[in-house]
Amino acid sequence: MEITLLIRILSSVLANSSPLVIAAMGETISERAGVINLSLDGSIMLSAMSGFAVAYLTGNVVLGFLAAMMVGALMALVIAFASITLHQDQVAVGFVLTLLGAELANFLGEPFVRRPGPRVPYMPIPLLRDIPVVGEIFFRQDILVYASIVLIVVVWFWIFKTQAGLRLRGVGERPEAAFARGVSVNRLRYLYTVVGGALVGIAGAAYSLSVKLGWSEGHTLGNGWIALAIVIFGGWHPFRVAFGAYLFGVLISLGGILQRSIPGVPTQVFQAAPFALMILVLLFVSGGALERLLSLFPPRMRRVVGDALRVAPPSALARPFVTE
Amino acid sequence: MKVELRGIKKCFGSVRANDGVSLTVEAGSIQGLLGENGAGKTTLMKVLSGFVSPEGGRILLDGKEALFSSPAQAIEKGIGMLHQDPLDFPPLKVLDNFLFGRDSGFLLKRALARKELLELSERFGFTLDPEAYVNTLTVGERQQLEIVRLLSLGVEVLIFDEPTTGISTPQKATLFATLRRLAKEEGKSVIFVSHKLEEVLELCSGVTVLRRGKVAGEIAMPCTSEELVRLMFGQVITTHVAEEVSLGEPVLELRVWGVHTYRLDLSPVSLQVRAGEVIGLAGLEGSGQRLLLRACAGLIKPSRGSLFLRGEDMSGKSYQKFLDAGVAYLPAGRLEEGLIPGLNLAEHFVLARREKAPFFINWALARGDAGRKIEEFNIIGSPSTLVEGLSGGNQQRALLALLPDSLRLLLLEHPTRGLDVESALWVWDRLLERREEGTAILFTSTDLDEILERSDRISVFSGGKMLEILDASQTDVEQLGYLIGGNRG
Amino acid sequence: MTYSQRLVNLLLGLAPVALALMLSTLVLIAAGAPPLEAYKHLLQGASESPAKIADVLVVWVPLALCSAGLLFTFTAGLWNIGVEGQIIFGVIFATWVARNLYLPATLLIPLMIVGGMIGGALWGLLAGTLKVYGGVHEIFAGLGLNFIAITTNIWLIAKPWRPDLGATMQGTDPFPAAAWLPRLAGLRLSPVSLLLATMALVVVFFILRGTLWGLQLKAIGKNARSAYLLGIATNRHVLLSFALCGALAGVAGVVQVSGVWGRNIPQISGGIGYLSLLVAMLSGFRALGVAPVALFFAALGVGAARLHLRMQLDPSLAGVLGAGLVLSVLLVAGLRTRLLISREG
Amino acid sequence: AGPATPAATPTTPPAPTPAPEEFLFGIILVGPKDDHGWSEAHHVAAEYAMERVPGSDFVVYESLIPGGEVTLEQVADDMVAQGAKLILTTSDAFEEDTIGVAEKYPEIVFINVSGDDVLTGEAPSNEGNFMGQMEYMKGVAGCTAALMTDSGTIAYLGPLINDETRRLASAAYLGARYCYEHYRGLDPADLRFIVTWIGFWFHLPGVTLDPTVVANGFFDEGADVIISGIDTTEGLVVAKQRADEGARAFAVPYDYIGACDEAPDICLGVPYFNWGPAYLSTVQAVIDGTWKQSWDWNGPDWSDINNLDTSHAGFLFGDGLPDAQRAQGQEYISGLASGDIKLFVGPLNYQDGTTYLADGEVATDEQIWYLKQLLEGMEGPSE
Ligand SMILES: Nc1ncnc2c1ncn2[C@@H]1O[C@H](COP(=O)(O)OP(=O)(O)OP(=O)(O)O)[C@@H](O)[C@H]1O
Ligand SMILES: Nc1ncnc2c1ncn2[C@@H]1O[C@H](COP(=O)(O)OP(=O)(O)OP(=O)(O)O)[C@@H](O)[C@H]1O
Ligand SMILES: [Mg+2]
Ligand SMILES: [Mg+2]
Repeated sequence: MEITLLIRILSSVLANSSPLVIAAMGETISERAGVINLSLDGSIMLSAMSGFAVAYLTGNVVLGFLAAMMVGALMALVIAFASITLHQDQVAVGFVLTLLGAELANFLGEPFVRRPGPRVPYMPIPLLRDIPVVGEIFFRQDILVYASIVLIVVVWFWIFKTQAGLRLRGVGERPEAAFARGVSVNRLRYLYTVVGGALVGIAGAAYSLSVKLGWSEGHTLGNGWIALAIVIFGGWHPFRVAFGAYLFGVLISLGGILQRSIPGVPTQVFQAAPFALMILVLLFVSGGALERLLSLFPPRMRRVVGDALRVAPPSALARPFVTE
Repeated sequence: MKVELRGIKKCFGSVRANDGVSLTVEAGSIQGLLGENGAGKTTLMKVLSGFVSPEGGRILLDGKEALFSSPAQAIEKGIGMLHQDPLDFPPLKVLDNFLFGRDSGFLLKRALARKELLELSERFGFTLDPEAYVNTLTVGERQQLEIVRLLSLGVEVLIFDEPTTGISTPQKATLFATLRRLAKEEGKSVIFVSHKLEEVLELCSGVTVLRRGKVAGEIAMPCTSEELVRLMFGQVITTHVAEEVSLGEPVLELRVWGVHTYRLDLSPVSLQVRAGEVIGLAGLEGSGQRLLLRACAGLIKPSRGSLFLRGEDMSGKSYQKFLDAGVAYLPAGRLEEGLIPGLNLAEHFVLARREKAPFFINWALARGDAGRKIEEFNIIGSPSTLVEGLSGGNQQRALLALLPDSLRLLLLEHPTRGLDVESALWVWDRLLERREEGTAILFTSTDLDEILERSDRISVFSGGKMLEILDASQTDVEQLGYLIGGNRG
Repeated sequence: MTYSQRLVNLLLGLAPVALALMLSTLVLIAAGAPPLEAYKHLLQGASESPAKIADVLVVWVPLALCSAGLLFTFTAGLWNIGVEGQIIFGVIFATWVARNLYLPATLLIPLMIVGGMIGGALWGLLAGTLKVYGGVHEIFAGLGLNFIAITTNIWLIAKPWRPDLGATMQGTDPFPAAAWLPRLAGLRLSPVSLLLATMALVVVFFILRGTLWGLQLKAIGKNARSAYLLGIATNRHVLLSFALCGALAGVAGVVQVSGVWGRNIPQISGGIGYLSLLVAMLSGFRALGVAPVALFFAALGVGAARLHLRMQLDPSLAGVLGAGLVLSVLLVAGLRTRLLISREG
Repeated sequence: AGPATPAATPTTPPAPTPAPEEFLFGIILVGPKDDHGWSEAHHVAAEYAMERVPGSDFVVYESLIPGGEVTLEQVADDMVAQGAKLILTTSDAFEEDTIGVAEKYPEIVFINVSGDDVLTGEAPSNEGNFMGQMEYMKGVAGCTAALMTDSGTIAYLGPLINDETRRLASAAYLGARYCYEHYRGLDPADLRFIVTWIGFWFHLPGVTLDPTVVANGFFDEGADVIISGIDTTEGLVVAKQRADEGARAFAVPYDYIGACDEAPDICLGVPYFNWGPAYLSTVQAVIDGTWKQSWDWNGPDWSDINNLDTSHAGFLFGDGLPDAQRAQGQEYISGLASGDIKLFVGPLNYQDGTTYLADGEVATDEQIWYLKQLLEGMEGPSE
């Protein structure tokens, strides 16, 4: 019984975390290119709404995802234009877009509130689904969940194994040097910001068409911020970022069960837990807290442990690139 | 490949960085490019390597006109440049740096590249670890990586912009051997940019001297250094000879005092500095001098030992307490650490005042004070000029003007970096005035000549260790260079 | 300045407004609503009667207070997104005072204001401490603390402060009359709260413009490293700016709880914290700009209620207009510098 | 259902100056009017009243968040300005504000639905309260769940914790126990009844638990029926999703008669409020000038709980309930109607083991209304 419960919960976590994973991967590549897309929360919301609306009106999930992708990409394009071309503060533009996206979603989404609509089809994989434990956790999901897992590997492969990925890293670390080696820095930054935004859009539709079916006011609120924090926690490395997303998934999934199994704790504690955890993980990876933790280790281990835990953002993050 | 530049013109605003400059380099030779600060050397080389598009003039390669508008195109045409601060990716691995910019198809062909990298380094006697991160390499090793990388891209012309700043004497010897080999054995054209005469004399087969954006003259080797100086500055500069200053009470005393940071540990040192004394800190960047300065300023807490300022134990005191005790620290990056872009000069002077200020600012008074300082320090600007609008030299003057009047200990990082000879002289004059008032000075510089000339004593740093404290009159550039490289011979 | 230059400047000044109107008009058309009628209701809903204008001022007060506080943190270069939580902690402290101290209004109300300031300041300090000593970016610290503050307040309302009668989480019992801010006859507007907000704006204006502390804060905002080296205690200043912003947000909370609602309710901050960030941005981070911009946003919010009632349009249209306007301003400002550069270059 | 046109055209034509014979009333909703739950139930009741009283019309304000920028007072001001003579505020979260506006407009009648200010004596004379009696219908909901569970685990998706929600959850539990024992012949001690509270009547992101996640967690824990106690339909949506994936999953939504429409095949039925009759009688009484202040806890019409003209609360069976079980459910309803089956009857203990009702003791209205804890046998926090 206990083991079945565990398997089922892990399977749910995998599914529930898939939008977070997708959004965090999108953000990872745009930040790797040097652009912070702070609008995540609003982008996810607006694309969740648009994705659902289009799928609802056409009855076609794929069209819904396409629409959501376009919305996410468009939001990212605004950020790219404002920051790369106009040199405006990425945080300011991103923050305003966060609010704008949420308000637009609520306004335009009115007619679609709580309508039953189409969903991403469930697609257990024959044979594999019957492998004990592994099959139950990994291979009884919808196509989106498989896609999100593949995405992690693809992003990792792209960043670390391909020439284009090397360029991506270079553009975010030292755009001047990348330029000197024939890379059109700003064009690449546009590209990755928009592609990252498209992924964020897919994450939005993943909520409204798979994980949290339908649309309601503030349907996905807060998840974008968590995705942003996960990217930092993950040190801009796809595997660690994914680990962070699943960690949050576990906590969120357990909220209901914990409320019953830990008596005496106010239920509000579990309600606010994801955001408390968000602060805690950032506290953990950031300079101050980590140094204090490291000082507990014997000096010889400090360096090794520190290298493993310390995260450094791309050096040129949020810094515009101007050619002479 | 024979390189000819004809009548290159480039202006930055009202500054004519290059004003009709011509230059010829024969294949298989090393051509020196000499000039004082701001003469236009780097600009000319950036034009040749595609970073800057000229407003006039032509570039001929083996007699054929070449047109390119980006560094990548220049490399395709066979021209590569090594920048003063190597233009690489410190957070990436050596191998990835080597690969970056080579068209290797969709996937990174690491195995192939590693083989090529190792072969090329072996040919030149370099030891580069492909898996090391570039930010763990010395500047010399980063240069080697760039050389190897450019050669692998088939470059025929190599430009070195002040390659000897920041490397040790043994590394310099290796570099020079490499340059000779590149020219003689591999038949490359090498352009060597410097403002150090002796290097040019030692290495080059011909020298072009720039002054204020124009060619001041061209000389074939051999020649004398007097000729070169005359071409560079238009006159022979008499160097200021430091007056004998009688040293006073001990100002700063370090007792088995060490600093620990994530990147670097400074092993324990003991040192005593007396009022009016000037101590030069020599060493490659990142060897611990900067750490010593920042820790002496109270910005970093030492991990052990104690620090006394005029007999008072300052251990555990805050930076503010150090300021109150008459310590001042001037870092190298002026607009990053020192000045505040977005604020004007008057605001800077208000902020820098150490004595208790009234809660409300009297702006009329503040502007008056600022005006006086501006005059006193010859700053070209007004109280309402934003600091980012000042030129580099004037920013340095402003920083000096911001220092409090009476100081016990002055800690300086590269006080004359980026300044031309005349501005540098002015800066040192002001500093030496302080010294006569009894201020002790600790400074770092990458220019060993400056250290030798200005210091009473010199302490040499290497890899986080303070090796030795030498009497400035008992040593020379040669000895310092070897110590810096970690050799004691 | 030539005539044509002045014209260009005027057009550039109006461009953001036009852009924002264009965006919201498109949105209205997409929603199938007649835009002109919508704007008419928006305008009328905010201005047709003295009572409506008083309503606008009721919203203006907390907005102006929070935006004034944000000028401190923005000047220090900080994104204090946690205003919402700071309002709530002001409310929580003020609620405690109102429920536990049995004093006449002349004592109770000042004590509630002080309590609110302390509550807001502490919550602001927490975000500041996480930033300064924990290295957590203030955006994440503030946002997380907002959610934690809301749930804390909900717990307080549902548990320790639950009314004896009445069942749900609707709010605490109404405060005793002594804890209510006096109102203008027949209106929801309290002259005390108007005075508080105006005073806050004036004080913030003078602190940031004329004092050494204000200048030091500005220095930190422009370049914290240089400021530190000049001897400014950057950490202490940053913490103080968080505390001051929190204190003003706390006052906004007191105004809401004792001037508007008369009791503590779960969603008492009502998004004013986020809105005030837009107000501060749109005002160009100047105290003089905050007053009119906050008025504009307040009118938008109040007018939107009418829009909803008469045209069944979601009030989030006000948010679309407001955020759209700030975005347009950012874009036009960027375009303008670009234009200037390309003209010079 | 085919796609509806997403046009937000006004459902009520603007009525700037009502002619003298016209009667305008206003309703203020806490959620959107098409939430398939609490707010929609009120909206259809307003339409019901409007259709039956010639010359009457209503205006509606949706999604009024208590504490938001827009206050209830502002909305009421506007409705009064439009000529509304009766205003219904449809959440007890509006209690205090309703008193405020009722005092401000003594000539207008205000109804605060589900509040108890009349009972406590706080309400001015122009304010009334009414509420539908939902407890018995929740009992039926619990009964259908017990009839259908295979795993023996029933989950209750609770909103926030208070007297009302505790008694509704407990009523569902009692119904489930009864039917588990009497119709299925199983030991009620083996029945698992788990309750998770999300923290509010509907999902407030970042503030409440996400009901979608909680509902998924229920199924992971082995539940196969979810009884929803919240205003929105996440429980039904997740059950449908699980059923589509081949799992055994059912749901009982809440509040609104049409709630099953979203996923009829897995819907066992819905306990719903039928506010129409109360709205109609109130509108009529105000028009006639006969309206008097009262606190009404309106019960079902036991002769036909689904008579929309007489019954204030009902239970509509869903397509998910097979005929055999439907018959048993019907039998249970008849038992309740005749009084043969008592819902709250001893012996019953509180969750902490203390006695709630002695053996054979039947709970009074007051004992039901102010239920201090969940009952023994239910898993989940009481506070
Ligand atoms: N990007 C730029 N913008 C504005 N002015 C510039 C720029 N680059 C160079 N200059 C100016 O052009 C002049 C020539 O600069 P350049 O860097 O070519 O000198 P240099 O001879 O290399 O000097 P150094 O020995 O200090 O490196 C200087 O006055 C410099 O300030
Ligand atoms: N530019 C800088 N360079 C180095 N360290 C800095 C700089 N700016 C801030 N710090 C760090 O900030 C810390 C103290 O800041 P500050 O003196 O402004 O605050 P404080 O309130 O006095 O802090 P404390 O309570 O720790 O004494 C020091 O530990 C210092 O290392
Ligand atoms: Mg140069
Ligand atoms: Mg201090």
